[in-house]
Amino acid sequence: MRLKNLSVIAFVMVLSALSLGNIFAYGVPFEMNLPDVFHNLFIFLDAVVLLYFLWQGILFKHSYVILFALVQMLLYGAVMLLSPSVVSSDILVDNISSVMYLVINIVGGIIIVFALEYIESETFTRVRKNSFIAMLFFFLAVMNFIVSTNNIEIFFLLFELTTLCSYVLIGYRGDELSKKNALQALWMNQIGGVAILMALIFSILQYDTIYFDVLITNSEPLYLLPIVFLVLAAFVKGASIPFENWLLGAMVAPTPVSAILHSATMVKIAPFLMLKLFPAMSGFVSLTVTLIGTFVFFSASLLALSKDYFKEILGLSTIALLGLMMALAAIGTPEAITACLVLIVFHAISKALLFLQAGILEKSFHLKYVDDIDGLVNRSPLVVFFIIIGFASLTLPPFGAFIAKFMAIESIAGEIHNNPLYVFALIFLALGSVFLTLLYFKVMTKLFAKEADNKSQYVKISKYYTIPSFLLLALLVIGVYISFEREFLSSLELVVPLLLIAVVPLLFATLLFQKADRVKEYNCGEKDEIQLSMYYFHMPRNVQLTISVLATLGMWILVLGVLL
Amino acid sequence: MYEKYRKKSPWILHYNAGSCNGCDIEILAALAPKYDLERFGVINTGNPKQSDIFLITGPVTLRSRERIVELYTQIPEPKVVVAVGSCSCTGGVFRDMYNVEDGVDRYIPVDVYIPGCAVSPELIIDGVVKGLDILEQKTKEMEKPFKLFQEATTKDGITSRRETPLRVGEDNEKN
Amino acid sequence: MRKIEVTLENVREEIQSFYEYNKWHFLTINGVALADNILEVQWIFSKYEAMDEVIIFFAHAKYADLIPSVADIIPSAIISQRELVDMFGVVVEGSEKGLYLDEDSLQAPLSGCRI
Amino acid sequence: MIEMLLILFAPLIGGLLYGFERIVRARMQNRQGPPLLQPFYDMYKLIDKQAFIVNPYHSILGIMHFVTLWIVVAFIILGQNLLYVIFLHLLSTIFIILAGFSVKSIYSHIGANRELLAMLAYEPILIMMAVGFFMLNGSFDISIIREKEASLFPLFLLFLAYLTVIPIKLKKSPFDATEAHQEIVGGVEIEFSGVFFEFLYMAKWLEYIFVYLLLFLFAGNNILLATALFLIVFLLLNLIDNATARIKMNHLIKIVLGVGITLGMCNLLGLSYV
Amino acid sequence: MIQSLIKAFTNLFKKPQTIDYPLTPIAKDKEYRGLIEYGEESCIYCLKCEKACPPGAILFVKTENPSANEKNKKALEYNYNPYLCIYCGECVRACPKPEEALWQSNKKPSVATKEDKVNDNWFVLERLKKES
Amino acid sequence: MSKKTINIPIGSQHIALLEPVRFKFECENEKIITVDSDVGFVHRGIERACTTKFKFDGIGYVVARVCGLCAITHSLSYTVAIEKLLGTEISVKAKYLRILLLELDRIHSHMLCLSHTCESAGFEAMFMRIMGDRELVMEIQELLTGNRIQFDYISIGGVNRDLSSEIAQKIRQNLYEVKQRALGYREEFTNNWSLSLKFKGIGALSLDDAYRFNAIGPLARASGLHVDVRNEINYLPFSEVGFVMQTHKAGDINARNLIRLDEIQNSIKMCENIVNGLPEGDIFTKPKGKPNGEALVRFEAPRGELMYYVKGNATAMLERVRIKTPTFSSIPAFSHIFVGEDYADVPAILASFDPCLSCTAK
Ligand code: SF4
Ligand code: SF4
Ligand code: SF4
Ligand code: SF4
Ligand code: SF4
Ligand code: SF4
Ligand code: SF4
Ligand code: SF4
Repeated sequence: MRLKNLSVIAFVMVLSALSLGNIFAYGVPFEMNLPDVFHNLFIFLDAVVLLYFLWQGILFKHSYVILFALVQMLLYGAVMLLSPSVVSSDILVDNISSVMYLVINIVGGIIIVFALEYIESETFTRVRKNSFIAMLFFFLAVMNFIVSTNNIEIFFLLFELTTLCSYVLIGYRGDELSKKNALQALWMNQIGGVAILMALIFSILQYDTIYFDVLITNSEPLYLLPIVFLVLAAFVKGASIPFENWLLGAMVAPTPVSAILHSATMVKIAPFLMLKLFPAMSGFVSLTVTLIGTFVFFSASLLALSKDYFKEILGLSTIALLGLMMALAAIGTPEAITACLVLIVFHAISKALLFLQAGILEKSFHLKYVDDIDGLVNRSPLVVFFIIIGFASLTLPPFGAFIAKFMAIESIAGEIHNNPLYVFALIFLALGSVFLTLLYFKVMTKLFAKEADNKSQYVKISKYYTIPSFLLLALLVIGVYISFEREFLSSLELVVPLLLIAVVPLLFATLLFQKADRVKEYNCGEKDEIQLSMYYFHMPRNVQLTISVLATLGMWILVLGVLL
Repeated sequence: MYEKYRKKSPWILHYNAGSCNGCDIEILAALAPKYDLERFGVINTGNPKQSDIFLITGPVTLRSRERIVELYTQIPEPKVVVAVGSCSCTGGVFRDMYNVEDGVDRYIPVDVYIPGCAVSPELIIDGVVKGLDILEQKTKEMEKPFKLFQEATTKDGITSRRETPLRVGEDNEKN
Repeated sequence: MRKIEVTLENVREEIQSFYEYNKWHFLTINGVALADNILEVQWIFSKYEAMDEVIIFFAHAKYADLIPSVADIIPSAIISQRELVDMFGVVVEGSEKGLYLDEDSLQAPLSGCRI
Repeated sequence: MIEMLLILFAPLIGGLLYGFERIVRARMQNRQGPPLLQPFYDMYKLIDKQAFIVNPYHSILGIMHFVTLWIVVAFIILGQNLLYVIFLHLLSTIFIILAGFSVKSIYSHIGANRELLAMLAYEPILIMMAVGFFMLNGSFDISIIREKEASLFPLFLLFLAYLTVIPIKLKKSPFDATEAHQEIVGGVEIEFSGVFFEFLYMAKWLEYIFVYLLLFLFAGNNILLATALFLIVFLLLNLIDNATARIKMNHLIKIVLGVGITLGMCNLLGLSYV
Repeated sequence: MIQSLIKAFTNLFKKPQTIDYPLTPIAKDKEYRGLIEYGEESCIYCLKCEKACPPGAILFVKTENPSANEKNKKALEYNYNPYLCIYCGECVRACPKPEEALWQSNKKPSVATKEDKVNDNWFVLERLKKES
Repeated sequence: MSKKTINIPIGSQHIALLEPVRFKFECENEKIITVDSDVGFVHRGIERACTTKFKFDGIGYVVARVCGLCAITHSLSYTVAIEKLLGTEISVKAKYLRILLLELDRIHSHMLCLSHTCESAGFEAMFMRIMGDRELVMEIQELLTGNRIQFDYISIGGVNRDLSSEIAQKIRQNLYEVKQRALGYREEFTNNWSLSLKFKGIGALSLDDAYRFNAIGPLARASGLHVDVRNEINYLPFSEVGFVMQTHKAGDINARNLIRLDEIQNSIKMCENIVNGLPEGDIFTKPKGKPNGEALVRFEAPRGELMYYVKGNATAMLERVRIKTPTFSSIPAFSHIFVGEDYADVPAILASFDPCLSCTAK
């Protein structure tokens, strides 16, 4: 093992340990202020980043990028001119941040370990390979910072930095398509930046502050513009429909990038922001966000049904679940918040696991499309096992995602009394979760479809690939154990069925299988080969359009509603 | 101990091995209200794996022989094969034609032969009832189909596909 | 029943000029084994809504002759041609064997060299 | 104790119900029909048949389907959380779908596919139904729902929506496209035989119990109403089964989802205003 | 659909159309074309029936101990295979002495089992016939 | 991207088929793109046997076994062809009796097809209902001919049995009953919501395609093509007994069902006319001589035009018997109709063609 690898692994371990330590050590919120030097530094950095964006826009002649960079500069200038008077601490670590640390460092760390081997098999120069790993670490740092900050200005900077990271990483391969998608990600994410700046301006104008906690505690139900703009920023980062394209485009990047940026961690900024903001939401905002969130959940799952590129399916299902997380956060009952957190954690683990498998499929089997993966059982039972666990953990009990969905229904059901419009959220949720199940099983069954005769093609998979997967698996198990401890479901409800479902069939199997004879499948008495292929669902373009229009409409309603 | 239930729940599979449809529609008629085979617990499953009684009509054309054997082996033991109609018993009017093989029992062991052209639904019921008794006595031993293709043209020393067709009464006829 | 003699060479033109798809109904192609290894091939048509108007085009062929296909004029003739191939062992343009007969069946059962 | 016995005998009761239904169906079709105990004869016979397996996963998944379904029924009888019961039921369906996909048989695959699509149609309705009960009784617990007043009238539209689900689950016309004997020879069950088919066969009986137990929830603590509901629905179901053809999957989804969601939504909206 | 619903409902209370067949036997019409029966005494051994029979379900085969009928000069024995017969009645129409030597009864044939060797035994007869 | 189509086979053994035939549908999801069929499972070699194994006067019984469903049409066509060659003139009464049985056969065959179509559409109750009512027709057929399916009623020179007055009475009774029931089916086929989803607009054949693919029988008449051999022949007096051609426009399954229902009504009327106005006379004229020359005879079987070509050479053995059967000519049209339909509709579409492969492959 090379020194670099060792040090990377050690570093990841340290990070993980720290984040774990954080959860146990500091129970209470931790606050801190940064010296003024830093603030000046941040302003400088902001300027540099925005200029860089502008430069890139000019370089690649991309009008949106230029436009948004300019708009941001203008707005940022405006922010600089205003000087708020109410101050608070710059750094604030609360429980939610602690959970986010865990996700970012442990899951992100594992993905970096995976990336070590992945990037080795690419054809880049050594420097570029190393800088790739470095970029990932840089990104972890930004993420850690972003969940700790309480200052919206700093938040803006970090937000822009994540945009920068994704821009660089998506364009990492340097080909035509990567460049195009990177620019797309860039301009879309800049909309988020614009939204944050707007939020800043309104916040300063109305509440005279740039701090989250002050803003939230002081906000009046009648003047929620800053909150709404922050929410919009969250939607952009969460790649909610209609902003989903940048995340889907991001799939051209090396798989660890997809995993770390676009599924497991970065997009989690969106629900995180929501979690921060929910106390300030009025009934209207919370309802609208919930509706938009569940709508996104529903429609992204629907759209995913028509896809056959494995990573794209994963991406869309991420978008869907992010929608759900944001909706849950917006509801804001304790139950919903728990559900949201559980979902964040489990989703990160499961998606990371799945993305790692996507990477393995790509590297070891040269597969990208789900249509081609049939009979994988014979070639690598381990990968299939991981994929199945990954999907199962997103749908089935006893895994957290299931529990979260379960609790989501409960909390939305509880809200209907307050506002009947939550019925729609419920319907979206119900339909969406069925679509998602459909989606997962559509892919999963493909794995099962056995090609009986190519046993010989068994493929050995590198340890670097399997160990991270095993680690994630372990995390899943720990998660299940914790949710068990917390008694989300009674033990009768969980243990008995699990035991019975697992044991009884095996018992029968062992008793009966010795006596059983093997037969071929029924084929109308014929003997020829059967050609199987997957059912696929074609979404007409106008459905996609309608969905985008509806989602955009929802956001406009959000803004306009608050304005009125 | 379960044997006695076999005869109460015969599920059938029907295959037409080249018949003229006459017997097949009579099987349908036997399922219809007037004769209602379901009284005996018969279900027409259409799936060999869930069947007990194999109803075959037709004299077995060359193209259907493999299918018969294939379906036969897919029926789990104990099973009963019923040849429905004269042409599946012995070839009937098609006996000796070049593309048929004189009855189902050239290929698989037949337990019950139902004569008639076309068999009447009553006879089908008779045959199925007879088959049920046989089913009860059967063991779960595998019964092998006799032959697959043309490999052997003789069974029990008897040639089935004769080189020259037997023409009854042709010899002294000159009109 | 009217019989019109044609030759294998001109049968396609004859039928092409004669056949109007919404006036004439194509029945089938028939083969009759004549003596001396000659095969009479018949293309049979009847007229819609007319009393008993049947027209048979027929041509005499040797078994080795290539029989032209009329499938492009009459799409439903394909299956009759395949039958002809099976039953008489002749060659019809673009028609393969095996509609009814398997490899180990009696081949060309209706051909002239029978019994 | 009674509960335990009920759980234990649930499949048997389902079997009797199934046997009875076969007689009713036969009589509706003007014929005599099989004896009442026919399902049990079938069961004994199936035990005795030679066991065939296509591949081990397939058979195990079939058994898992049965076991899960039994647990579902047990949970309903024990009065557990309704939402959880619905999810577990989903799980049991998923097992059978996986089984369907695990063999290399086209009919099995189509059947499993259709099963997935059907799930899409009825699952939202079940969830909405559970939410309806929740809004009315303040809890998802079946034991609580059963102690409360009958909720048939406040939840009448949901009850109607649920009526569209029943034929799908019990594989009855017009919504039996998942089984569709004439098209796909039984769909997912096609490759099961002997003892293994027996599990599927008994799972069918449990499906009856499941459906009717959920139906009883509408009657709350009113046993008379429960009986009446059962009789009416049973009769209605069979009448409709005998008066309709099987409709296609896309129609099924459109009709069930469209009707079900509209009804359910109206019902929930109505409830929230009360 | 309404009509079907009503029909299904009223059928519930009607006596089913089903005939409980093995228990209540169905009387066959006297014109029913059932088994071919043979009166050995009246037969004149013209073998017309054998020739007329399309599937060859009647075979007159030489036997060691022929019947006492003096018309039976070639010592033939009448053999009839109801499992081959197609019940067309052509033999009876061909017979010069219908209703005495050969007639079509309205009895339905009986089902056979493996032990009866309906096919194999007939092959033996056919071979004998061909050899003679 | 990989291939997205699936191959769905139907047959040779399949529950929706009574006969061995094999279709392979290449489908996208469940939508059919191409069809491949194998129809040769039932080939027995009857045409050859008719010229080598049987003498001309017994062939009527053999060709009846080409198919059990329109056995009567087969023996009739053959017999008429031989009668043409022999120059036998049969009595008027025999002609009427022949039509009677022909039309009875059409009624029962159409009822079978309707019931089978319903069964294939998953409407078991309707299947049972029609099959139950069909027994009324089967009963009179058995009374008239002595057998339910293979009638063996027609012989060269006439028919084998006379129609007694009791049987005539029974026929009147039962047919009246069937007529009423058939009206009920019509109501069901037009008004049942689930059946209209299954049948209306499904499996349609346009008039132009009907012409192009030479469709025949109910299949063609449902598309509006005026083709019915009963209208084009004069060996039997169809128009005298009240034959009226039935046509429809839509060309879909529903139209085919309605055509069959209309034809049932028309056939019942014909049968009633025959039974009521049966002339006196012999039923059998003894034919003389041996067939010599060529004859081509067409008849309208329940499924469409049946053609016999018979060539004799003045001996007891014929030179050629050519059987062109309805389903055989329809196969190109069938394959054309399937394309673009849902696999879920295949059994019903197939049953609505009322295919009969036992005569297709002979
Ligand atoms: S026995 Fe007769 S009626 Fe039955 S299938 Fe054979 S030929 Fe047809
Ligand atoms: S009865 Fe007539 S046909 Fe028969 S043997 Fe005597 S003479 Fe010949
Ligand atoms: S009834 Fe027909 S088949 Fe039977 S023995 Fe007589 S001629 Fe032969
Ligand atoms: S035709 Fe009559 S008399 Fe002549 S052999 Fe036969 S049974 Fe005897
Ligand atoms: S009842 Fe209908 S679907 Fe079933 S096997 Fe018979 S013909 Fe086929
Ligand atoms: S009766 Fe018919 S089958 Fe018999 S010998 Fe004469 S022609 Fe041949
Ligand atoms: S068309 Fe069908 S029913 Fe008529 S003879 Fe041919 S196979 Fe038989
Ligand atoms: S006519 Fe053909 S398709 Fe119709 S029921 Fe008979 S065998 Fe089946």
